[in-house]
Amino acid sequence: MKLEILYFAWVRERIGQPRETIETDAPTVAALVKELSAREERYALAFSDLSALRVAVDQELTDYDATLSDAREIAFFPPMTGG
Amino acid sequence: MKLEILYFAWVRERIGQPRETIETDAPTVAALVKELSAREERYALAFSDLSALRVAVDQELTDYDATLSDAREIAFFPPMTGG
Amino acid sequence: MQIRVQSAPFDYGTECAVFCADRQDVGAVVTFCGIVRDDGGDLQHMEIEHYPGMTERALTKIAQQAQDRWELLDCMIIHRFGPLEPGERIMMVATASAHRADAFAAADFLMDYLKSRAPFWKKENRPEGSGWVAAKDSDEAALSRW
Amino acid sequence: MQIRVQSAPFDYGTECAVFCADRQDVGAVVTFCGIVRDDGGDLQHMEIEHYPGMTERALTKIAQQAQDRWELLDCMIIHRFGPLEPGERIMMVATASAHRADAFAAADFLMDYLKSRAPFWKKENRPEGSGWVAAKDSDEAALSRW
Repeated sequence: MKLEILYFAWVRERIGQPRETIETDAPTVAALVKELSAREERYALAFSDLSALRVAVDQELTDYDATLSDAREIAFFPPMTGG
Repeated sequence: MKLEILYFAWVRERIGQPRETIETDAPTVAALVKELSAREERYALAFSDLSALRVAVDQELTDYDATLSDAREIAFFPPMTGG
Repeated sequence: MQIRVQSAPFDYGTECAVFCADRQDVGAVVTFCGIVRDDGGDLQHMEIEHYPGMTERALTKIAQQAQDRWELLDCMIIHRFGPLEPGERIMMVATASAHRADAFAAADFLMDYLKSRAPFWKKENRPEGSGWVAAKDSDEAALSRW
Repeated sequence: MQIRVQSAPFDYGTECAVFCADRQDVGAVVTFCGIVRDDGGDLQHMEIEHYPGMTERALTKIAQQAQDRWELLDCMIIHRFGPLEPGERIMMVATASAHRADAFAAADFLMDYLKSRAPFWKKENRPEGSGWVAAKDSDEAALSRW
């Protein structure tokens, strides 16, 4: 399936781009992270400490166990600092 | 001693005046209340339920046991409703 | 610290703007505005009586307690007395701090204390007559939070 | 209910004034304003990044939760993104209720949730370099109050 992947804040800076479209069969967020990390060093570095990251699937906060069936947009970012 | 007595809100309305100067030897607020209540029906009525009243001596909230030595201004009023 | 007790109206928006103007040490401002609410739909006007002299002392003391207790960079209380129409602003408080928790707690504290410890009394005038607003047990109980 | 996510400045005083204008059912208005604070005295500017689309969804959800939980007559959130100078207003929330306890609790709740659950990230630029502001454990912990 085709997924839109978005990166924000220092995750975006480490990955080196704000978004990309990928083709994947990863069933969960965790599987997607593993797949991306295996690709290139910059991904492995960005995803090296998952506890320091947050993930949203289709603009809703979720966790690494979340399934990707029907997902269109996955975003990775650090803990939020609004307000 | 000479004391300035002030009344506010419905206490003022029941007593029928906002303030008066009296000559008294009452040692405490409680004794002053007793002295005033013995004077006239309107005082007795205003002071009939002391739990519904608050008292300030020289502009500081206090209670009926408070001593009146050195006091200049005593005020009686209902519980406050600021804000 | 600013304490104002006045019969004249005040402009809530302008006071909010001025309160947090030109400061780079303030991270958080909280304001509260109390408005004459027309519960029953038949409130003609409200009359606020106060105890001149004691009012200013009581408000100053409450504001000082807030400043002793939380890290405030500034705080303000404005309270009106005299006749007020429904919808008019009765009073406001504002607190400024580096951090939001202090600004919120201090504003909440100021409101709880000035509700029950500042010498103001409200009288409501309605077509069927006028009456003094009774103090609520819940307002007195709120003080035990602090 | 009003949610605004914008790069343009907003006028805190004007927003406060407009928020509580012409209402006779509101007794209590609470506002919070977050300001770019210059801790070290050397902050050049702050840059706020956000997640367009998700930001509006998250803020709307948070405001709806506040409205479900407290008796609010109105609530508003304005949050800026992009570059901001020290002293500039970052964001504000406002709540209106018949009673002060609801207005205070809802504003405090909105702030706690949008601190940690709305997709904004702050980067500070100083002479020695720039860095992302780290989320505080205390902000995450604050959510357990609700």
